[in-house]
Amino acid sequence: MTSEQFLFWLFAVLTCGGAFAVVITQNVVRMAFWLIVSLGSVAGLFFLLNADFLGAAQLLIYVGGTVVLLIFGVMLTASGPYLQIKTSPAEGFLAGGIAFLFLVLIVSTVYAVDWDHKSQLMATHENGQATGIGPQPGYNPEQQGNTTRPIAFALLGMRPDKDLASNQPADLMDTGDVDDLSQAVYMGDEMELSTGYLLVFEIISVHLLVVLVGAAYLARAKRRVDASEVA
Amino acid sequence: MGPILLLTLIIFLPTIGAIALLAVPKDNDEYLRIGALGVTVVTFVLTLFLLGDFNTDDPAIQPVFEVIQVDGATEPPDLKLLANYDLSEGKVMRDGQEVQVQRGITIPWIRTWNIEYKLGYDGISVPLLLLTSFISVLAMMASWSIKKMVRGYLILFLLLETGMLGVFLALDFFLFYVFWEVMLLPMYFLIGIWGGPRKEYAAIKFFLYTLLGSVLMLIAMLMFYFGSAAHSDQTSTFDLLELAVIAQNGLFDQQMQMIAFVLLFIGFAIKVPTFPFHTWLPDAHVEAPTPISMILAGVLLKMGGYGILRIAFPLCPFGAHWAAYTLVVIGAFSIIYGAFAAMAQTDFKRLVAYSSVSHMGYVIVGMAVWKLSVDTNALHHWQLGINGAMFQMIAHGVSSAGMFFIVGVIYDRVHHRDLNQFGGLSKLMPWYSGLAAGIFFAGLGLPGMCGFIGEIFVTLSAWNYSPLLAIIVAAGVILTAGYILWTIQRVFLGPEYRGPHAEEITPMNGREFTVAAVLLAFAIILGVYPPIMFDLMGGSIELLTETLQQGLENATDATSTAGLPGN
Amino acid sequence: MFSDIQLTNYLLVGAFLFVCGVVCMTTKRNGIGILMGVELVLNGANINFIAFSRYTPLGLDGQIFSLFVIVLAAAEAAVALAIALNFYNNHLSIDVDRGDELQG
Amino acid sequence: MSSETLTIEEFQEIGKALRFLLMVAWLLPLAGFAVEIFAGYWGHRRSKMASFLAVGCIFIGFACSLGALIHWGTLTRWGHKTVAESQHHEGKSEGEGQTGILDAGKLPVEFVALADKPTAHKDADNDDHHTTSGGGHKDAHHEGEHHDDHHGPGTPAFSGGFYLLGSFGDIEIGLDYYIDSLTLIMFTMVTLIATCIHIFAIGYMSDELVEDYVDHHAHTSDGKHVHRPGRFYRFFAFMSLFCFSMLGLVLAGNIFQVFVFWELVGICSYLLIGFYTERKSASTAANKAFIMNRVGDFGFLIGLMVIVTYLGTFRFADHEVNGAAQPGLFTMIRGADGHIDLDQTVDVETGNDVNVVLLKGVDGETLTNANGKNRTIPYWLLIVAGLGVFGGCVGKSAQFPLQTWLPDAMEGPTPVSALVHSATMVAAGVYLAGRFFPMFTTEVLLTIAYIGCITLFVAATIAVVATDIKRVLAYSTISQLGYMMLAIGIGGWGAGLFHLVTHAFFKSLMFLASGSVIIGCHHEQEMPRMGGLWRKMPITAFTMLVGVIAISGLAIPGISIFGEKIAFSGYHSKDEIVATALAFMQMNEQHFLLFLVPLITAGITAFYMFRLWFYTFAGEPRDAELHSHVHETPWVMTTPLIILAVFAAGCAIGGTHGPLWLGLLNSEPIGLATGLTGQLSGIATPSHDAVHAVHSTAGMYALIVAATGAFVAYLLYGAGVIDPGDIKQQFVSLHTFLVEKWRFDELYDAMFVRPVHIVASWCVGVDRYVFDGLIHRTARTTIDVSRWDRKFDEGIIDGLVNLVGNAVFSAGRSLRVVQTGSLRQYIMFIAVGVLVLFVLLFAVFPS
Repeated sequence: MTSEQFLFWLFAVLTCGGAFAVVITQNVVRMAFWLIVSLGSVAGLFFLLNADFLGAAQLLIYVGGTVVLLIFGVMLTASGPYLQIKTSPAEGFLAGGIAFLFLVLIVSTVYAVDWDHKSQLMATHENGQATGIGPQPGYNPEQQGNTTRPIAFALLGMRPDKDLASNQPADLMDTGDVDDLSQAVYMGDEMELSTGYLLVFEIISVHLLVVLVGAAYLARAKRRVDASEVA
Repeated sequence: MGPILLLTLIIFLPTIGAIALLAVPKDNDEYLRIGALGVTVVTFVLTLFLLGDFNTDDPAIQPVFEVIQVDGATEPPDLKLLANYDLSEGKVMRDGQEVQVQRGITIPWIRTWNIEYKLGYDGISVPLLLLTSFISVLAMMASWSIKKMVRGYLILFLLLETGMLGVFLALDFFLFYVFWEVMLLPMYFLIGIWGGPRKEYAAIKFFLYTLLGSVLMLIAMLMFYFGSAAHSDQTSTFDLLELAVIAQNGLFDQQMQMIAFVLLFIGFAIKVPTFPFHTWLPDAHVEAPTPISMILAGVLLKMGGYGILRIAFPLCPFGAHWAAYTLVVIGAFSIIYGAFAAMAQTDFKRLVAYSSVSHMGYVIVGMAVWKLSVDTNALHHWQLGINGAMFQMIAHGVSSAGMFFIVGVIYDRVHHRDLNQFGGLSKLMPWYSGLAAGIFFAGLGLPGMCGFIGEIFVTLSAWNYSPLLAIIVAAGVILTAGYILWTIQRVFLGPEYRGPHAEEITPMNGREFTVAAVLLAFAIILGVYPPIMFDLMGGSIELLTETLQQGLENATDATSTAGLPGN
Repeated sequence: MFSDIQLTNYLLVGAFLFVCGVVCMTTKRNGIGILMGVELVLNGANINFIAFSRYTPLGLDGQIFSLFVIVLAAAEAAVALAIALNFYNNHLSIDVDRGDELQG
Repeated sequence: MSSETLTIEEFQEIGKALRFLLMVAWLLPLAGFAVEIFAGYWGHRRSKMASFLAVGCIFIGFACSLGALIHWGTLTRWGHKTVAESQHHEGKSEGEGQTGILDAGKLPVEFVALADKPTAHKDADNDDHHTTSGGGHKDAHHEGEHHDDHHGPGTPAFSGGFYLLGSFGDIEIGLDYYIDSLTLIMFTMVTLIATCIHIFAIGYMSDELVEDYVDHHAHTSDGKHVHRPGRFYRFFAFMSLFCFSMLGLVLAGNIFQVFVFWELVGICSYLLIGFYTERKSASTAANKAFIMNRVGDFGFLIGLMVIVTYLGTFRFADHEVNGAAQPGLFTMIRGADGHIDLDQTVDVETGNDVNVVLLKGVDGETLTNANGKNRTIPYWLLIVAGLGVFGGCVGKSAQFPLQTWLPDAMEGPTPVSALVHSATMVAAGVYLAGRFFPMFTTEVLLTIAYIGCITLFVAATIAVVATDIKRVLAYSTISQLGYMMLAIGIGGWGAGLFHLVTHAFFKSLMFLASGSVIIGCHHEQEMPRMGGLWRKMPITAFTMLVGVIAISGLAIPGISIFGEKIAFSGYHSKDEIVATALAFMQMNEQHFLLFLVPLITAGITAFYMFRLWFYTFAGEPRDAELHSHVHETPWVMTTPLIILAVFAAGCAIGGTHGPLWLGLLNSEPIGLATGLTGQLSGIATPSHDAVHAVHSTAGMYALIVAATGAFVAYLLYGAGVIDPGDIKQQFVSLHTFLVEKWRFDELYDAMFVRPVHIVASWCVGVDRYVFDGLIHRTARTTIDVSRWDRKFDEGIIDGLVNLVGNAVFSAGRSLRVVQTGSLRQYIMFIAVGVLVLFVLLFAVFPS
């Protein structure tokens, strides 16, 4: 059992266990705690998958932000008896049954697919011809490691990982030399450039801003409207 | 101003004005009226510009564009307005060189069906355009008597003017049809809202009659559209000039020409109106407010005649010749019938309405006296007839508008139109009576006034076609004199006024005087010096008759060579 | 099973997380609980994205997608919290079963 | 032939001068009208300016006309000079044509250069005037000894154009002029009489010079007299307009233009008859006049239609169209020698042989069509054209059967009756018949003669019993016009127009005198209330007597002073008519009535005219009250009477040797001097020689008959030997019949007026019940159909749709329970839904 395997199983169990605990726990505050466990483990899984930037983001945003936000919510809305609101057992069983069937469906799907074959097909399709590089044509984090820079480029509209990785020597990609990149971009005619995510990024940014404004508006303290006053 | 802009502006300036009026608050009646009057005046001035651009030496459609074709180019050629050119042997020459030209403004409109925004004018439409914008100005001046919902009235009035001007300028059958219908709706409301006691009845009657005509015209239009596909170098076309060329070459078969002509003629005859289709006219006239009666009599009726000359004849020369005798019979009968009916009226306005039926009968007679003959003189007589008919249209536009205005002036004062309850107005309203007598004499066909020239020329042309019918037409002069003089006697002469509201009879005001005096002045000018009109339209009419004669001969030849069953 | 860590393993974890989230959403009457269920579902999806990014030619796109998901989840959390507060203000309770005004 | 000639240039110069002078005379009254009608309204009601202006205009017109006549007379030696034949034999060179046109271009109005031909059968030259062969073209060997100084073709007519109303191919319709001696004499006569009448009217109409005029003949419904502002100015404006129209008619160079002014004089007559608009009788009479004239014009119009259809032009004279010389009407029909060329051709439609007239060109050649065939007009259509145009003359000159309007027209002021309804407008019919003479075939001429014959007799008989002084004169006018028509119809062209001129003078004189009487008697017109007026108004009485003698044709036989008979103008002219009639009867014996009736009527004329004079002026006053107020009229009215009396007495001085007769003969249509013979009818008109031969015989007959008539009148009314009342009693039914004017009015009312109104009401009925009924029935049917349609729609279509709707609605209701509103259940549904979808997917696509 390699460390990778170990860590995977560790984080997998924590993740699943945390999630399951969230489901079965009745107290909201505890649910929040288990959620932290689960999400934190997910971040671990991200690191395992060489998605270092994502892992960090997961920790920062989810564990550090969202869950805190949730707890705030709990505290702002909690009033004694309502900390625990129970559902009927019948509902629980029904939900459990459906969830089980759902799980079966997904798991069976996962096993039904020949992922390697699919990957090969995808790679072939991507480059327009069979490259013959092998079964792992994807983004190879072991070779390339740090994902922050490519993600940043992608968000700014460039895709050095796609446009260069498969056609250019890897060291060029490693250096990340701007001049070379620009050369690559200007190589132009025969090479079709992949599009980045600049527009999406902008939309998301604006979206976030709107959401923040909206949330502040919604959550602002306001006078309760009495039915009598309305009448 | 380029011709495209000028023609478009002439048509749509009233529409723009109508939209602008929407922006004026509702209650400023006086400003609204002055604004609308301004719009009509500017439109009239624009038509005068058009008259200035009009080249009387060129009988065919204007404006003329030179086609500048670059050799071997596939793109559509450039068009350049041709200002100075001369005509010899039917060719357009400039600096001694023949140039390829396109006549009329052509802008694709609905490409799918090959419909064009095609405008143009020739000697037949220019006088009518002038008449339309001129009568519109005067009718607008007469609109001061409208007190109800002034803004709506003015807007509809202006829309109506757009429709009328469009009809006289359109050279695409579809576009023509559109304008024809555009005119219909405002008229319906103008009668139906601002009319007299039976306005709803009159409005719906007018609407249904005219709509029936439109439907028949629509059928004929589609016949030509689909019939043209086989002969036009491109696809089916609504282009009246192209269709006329096809007809001139005798390519529409006789059967189709006959059917289409009957459809078109009924469509236009309803508008004219001629004898069996005329009963909408008295009701519409009687119920319509005065300015609308002026427009109806002055312009709308002319569209029927114009349609016959512009569409029915050129598109089916064979059919026209085949039906000519019927047309003359209808026209002659209308003259007599209208005069008789006018004589029996006790309603002043109804009398004038029936006189319109009578006078418009001359128009039909004059157009239809087409005798196929190797003698060139026969064609000259036909030209005399068509010229007379066209002049009669203009003259009737002036005189009948005047007559309706005269009726309106007295109606505004005494609120009744019973001929037996007038009398003695010459003493109470001297200027009014003088102008009215003048205008009525113009309608009577007194020499030196406009009505005479049209009637007499038509009558003179009729003998060559059929002596019997000519005699019937000529007999109209007696009846006309009878009912008009009798009317003058009952209304203006006599010792005293016999009807109600005697105390409200006041002399004409300045505005009313202006309208009547201008109409009378034009009636006299046209009557004394008719060449001002004949110079405009003579060439075009000559070309028309020659083209039609050719079309008839070609259509007849096609039968004899192909061995098709003729009639 | 403990041999090499394959794509499948991650997918199974994601699947479980997803199902847990669904169950959480259906069983919790507390609005905050439902929100937590949503987070679980999103995380399940995120795991799948990253796994595909690692093991298939999807490449960096997977990561970027999950980045967007995280951002959107944060936004969603903020809005949801605001909704929850409003809900609480209106019903003096966070029990979603009370909010059945839309019942047909 | 004539030794004296004019060069083309001289001829042109004369033409220009005449044209200018006559245009001034013609257009001045129009300008006067325009000024008077406007200025008069704004001016002061008591101002006489309008009358001075009108008199001034017409007097200048008279001066111009007289000047033109003298100018023409001196330069052409009273029409004896011919125009020199051009030395350019091939005369129509481009240059000359251009010159003519250029000269024309300098004139103030648009002027169409017309082809010029000195004589029809000679070569053409170009200038702006045309000479027609119509005027004074006579063959030398038919010259009678009484005008042996009149040799060869005289001065041709001057013609040209003012402007075109329209031109259509070869058909040109415009305003032209045609000036020959007849035109000039008519101009002078009309303007002279008009001047006198205008001056007279200043006095006659002076009671209109008030702000508040009381019309004693018009009553309001409450029985009061009508009060109105005076309309002095309007009277003179209308009179000026009339003068313009009448002169235009005379000047007209084509038959269409004649028609134009024909209508204009008609409307002026209408306006003047109906001058007292408040009187119902006046406006009705005006309507009647105009409408009856229109009936005649209907015929005129038919004539015009035939002419334009077959001859293609309206112009009397040869002219030029599009640069080519075209023959005028007279040339086409009569050619150079006055003969109609007949031919036979096969009618295309019926296959019968028809007689046609070959049309002749300017050089006497037969005209051909574009396809080489001869241009012809069927002979019967030429008759139709002639009869049609004559129909217009019948209406205008109040000939049988359209004579009834003229007596009613006496509703107008008396100067109007004098000018319009005796001297000028009604004579225009005769003038036109004379002007258009070459176009009449002998059949038409015979019709004209008989119409004139009937008219003169009928009108004279009615005049015998009329008691209204103006009506007697009106019937007398009709009767005299009948004489003129008769004369023209029997080929006495000169006699007819001679009588036209003399009659104009003495009849206008008598009308003015009667007007003077009316004013003197304070608007009393009934003769039975007068009597003995000559003492109170001597000038009027004696000038009237001059007129009476003139119209009766009395003369002192056997005595002559300076070679002249002692006779007034009427004697000469009537004498000439009777002589022509006698000669005609000798040639065409079956038409003896055409001599007997006018001869007898000459006696009746003398009788009723003297009856009028005796009744009015002689004897004792029958109404002392009236008589005591009678006074002689002021000088402004008596002066014109005296002037006219002089002309009535002396205008025909010299008779058939006198200047008037010879001047008129100068324009006589060719061929008449030798007599015309109808090729188909066989009717012949007498030549000048034949007429001259019977002249003294006829004169004797006429004189005896007239003297008898006058004597009988003296017995009855002057001396009082026989009581007219007794005679009336003897013939009471005849008297009643005559008083009722032969019952023409009643007949026409029953025959035309009422049927027209009945037909008119039928037309309205057809409109209302047939057409509108049809439409209303259609509308009702449509509404019924739409009702059924509505039921069908509501019952079946809507039923089906509602069914579907209801089903959907109830399904929705039942599905409503699913919508629990519970968030968690929705999530459950989603999950279950996904599951089900997948299961279905697998079931459908098992992979």
